Amino acid sequence: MTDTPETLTLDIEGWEGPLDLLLALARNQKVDLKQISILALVDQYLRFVEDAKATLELAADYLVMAAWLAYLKSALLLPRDPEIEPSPEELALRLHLRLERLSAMREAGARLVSRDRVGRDVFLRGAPEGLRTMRKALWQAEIYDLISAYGVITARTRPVMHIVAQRPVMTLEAALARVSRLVGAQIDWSVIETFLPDDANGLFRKSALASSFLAALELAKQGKVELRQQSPFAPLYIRAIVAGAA
Amino acid sequence: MTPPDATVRAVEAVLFAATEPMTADAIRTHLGGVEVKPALARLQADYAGRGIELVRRGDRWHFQTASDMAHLLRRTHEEPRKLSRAGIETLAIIAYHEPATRAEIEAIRGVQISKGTLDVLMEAGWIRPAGRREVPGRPLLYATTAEFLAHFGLASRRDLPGLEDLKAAGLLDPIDLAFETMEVANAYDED
Amino acid sequence: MTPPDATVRAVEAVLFAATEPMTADAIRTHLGGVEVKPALARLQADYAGRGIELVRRGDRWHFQTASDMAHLLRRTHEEPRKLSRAGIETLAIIAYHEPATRAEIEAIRGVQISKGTLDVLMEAGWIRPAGRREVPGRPLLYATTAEFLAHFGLASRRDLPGLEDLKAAGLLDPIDLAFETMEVANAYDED
Repeated sequence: MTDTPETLTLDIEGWEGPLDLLLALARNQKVDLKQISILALVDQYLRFVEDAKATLELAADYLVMAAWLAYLKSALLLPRDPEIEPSPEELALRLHLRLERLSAMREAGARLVSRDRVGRDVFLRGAPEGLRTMRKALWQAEIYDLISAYGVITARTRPVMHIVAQRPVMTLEAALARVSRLVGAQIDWSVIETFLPDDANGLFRKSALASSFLAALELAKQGKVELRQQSPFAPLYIRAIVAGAA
Repeated sequence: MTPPDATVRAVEAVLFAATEPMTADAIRTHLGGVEVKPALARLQADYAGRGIELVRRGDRWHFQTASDMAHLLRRTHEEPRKLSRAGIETLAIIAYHEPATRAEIEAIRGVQISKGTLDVLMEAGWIRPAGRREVPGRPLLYATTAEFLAHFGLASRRDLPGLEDLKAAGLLDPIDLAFETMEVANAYDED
Repeated sequence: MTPPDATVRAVEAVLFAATEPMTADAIRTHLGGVEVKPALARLQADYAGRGIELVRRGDRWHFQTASDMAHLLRRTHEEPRKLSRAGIETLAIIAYHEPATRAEIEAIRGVQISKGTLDVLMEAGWIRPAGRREVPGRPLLYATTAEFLAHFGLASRRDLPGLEDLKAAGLLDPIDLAFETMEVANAYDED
C-alpha cells in the first residue's frame, strides 16, 4: 500500500470501514470516549478523506460517511431549526453511542483472546486413552415365540390334503328332469313346493327349491309350463300347458 | 498431602500434556535443567491409589488410568432387541431338530436363511457349532446351548412341546396359514 | 490426603481418559448411574494447587494443566488458530449479545462481515446457529458453544470479562433502546 510515490500517512486499507476509522480518530483525542468532541471528530475524518482521496480510490462507504458527517457538522454549527427531525444533537449522540459500543466490543474481544486458552496457555491431556462405549444387543425372545414359530413352520411345510365334503345340492339338470316329469302328471295349478322331494330338508331343500325355480323358468321359456304369482313373495303356481288347450 | 513444589507441579503438567512417554532426561531438558528424579518419585507416591497413576516403562514415564480402572474405558452398553421372525424360526428348527445343518434348516423352513441370522443366534449365545455332518461337503452342524435352555426356562430339550401338544394348542391350525405366510415373506425380506 | 473412594477414583479415571470435556450426566451414565457430583467436588479440591487441575466449563468438566505452567508448555505446542481482528470482534459481539443475528453484528461493527468470518468461528467450534429471530426475513441467530467456554476457560457466560460492567453501562443494549433511555432521563432532569 505504501509503495505509491506520493506522501501517504494514512492507509485506508488498514481500517475496517468508516466507523473503525472514526473510533481510532476519537481515541486520538486522548480523552474519555464520553467526552470526545464530535465536531473535532468530524473535522479529523474529513481531513483524512481529503488526504486519502488524492492517492486512493476511496471506498463508497467512506464517502457516504464523509457526506453525512459534513451535513452533521453544518447542522451542529448553524442555528437550530426545530422543524428538522432528528435533531443534529440526536444524530451526534447516536454516532457517539455507536462508537462506544464498537469500542466496548473491541476491548471485550481483546480481553477474551488474552485469557488462558486451551492449547496455548493450558493444555488438555496429550494422549488420552479415550472412552469407548460398545453397544451390545441383548437379544430377546420368549418361549411362546419359539414354539409358535415352530408351529407355523410345521403348518406351513407339512403336506396338506384337501378333501371337499359332499354337499347337499340338487343340480339344475336333476330339477329340470323332476319338474318336467311331475308337472305332466298335474292337471291344475300347483305351488312350486309340491315338486320338491318329500325328504328334502335344510340346505338340500333350499338347493332343491332354487334349482326347481330355475327349472320352472326354463320350462316356461320353452312354452311347456305357465307360471302364476299374485304378488311379490306370494306362492308361485305352476301348470303344464296342454297342447291345443290354449 | 503436602502441597507439591514448583518442580513437582511442572513435571506433573509436562507429563500430563505430553503426547508420548518421556524420559527423565527429556523432562529435565524441557524444564531447563532442573533435577526431576525426586519430583517423579514424589508424584508416583502422590498418585498411588488414585484413579490415575504415574508409571515407568523402561526409562520413560507417563500417566495412565489406574490398571484396575481399565474396564471403565471400554464399556459395553446392552440394548434389548427383539429377535426377528427369521431368527426365531431358525432357532426353533435347531431346537427341535438338533444338530442340524444350514441346508436342513432351510429345507424345513422352506426359505433360505441369511448368514446374519445364524450370527445373531450365536451372538445371543443360544446356538453353537456342533461338529460337522460326515457327508460330502462336511457341512457345519448347529445345536442349542445351555444358555438357550436357561433363557427359555427349559430343564432340557425334551421339555419343548411335541407336535401333538402344538396341535392341541391350536398352533398348527392352517387357518392362519395365509396370514403367517405373508409375515414370513416379509421377515425373509428383512434378512 | 485421605485415600479417594471407588467413585472418586472412577470419575478421576474417566475424566482423565476422556478425549473431550464431559457433563456430570455423561460421567454418571458411563459409570452405570452412580452420583458423581460429590466426587467431582472432591477431585476439584484434591487437585487444587497441583500442576493439573479439574475445571468446569459450562456444564462440562475436564482436566487441564494449571495456567501458571503456560510458560513451560507453550513452546512445545503450536499456537491455536490466530484469529483476525474481524473474527475476534465478531466472536465478542456474539458472546456478549447472544443470540445475535448477522445484521446485529454488522450494526455494531459498522461494516459487513465477510462470509469467511462466521465460517472460521463455526469451524473452530466456538459458535453455532441457534434458531431464527421471529421478525420479517427470519434471520439466523448465532450463539456460542460449550467448546467456546472450554477454550477460553470460562465457567459460564457470566464469566465473560467485564460482562456485568458492560450490562450496567447499557453498552449491550441496542442503540435505539439506549437512546430512548437517555431521552427519558433527560426529560426527567428537565422537570
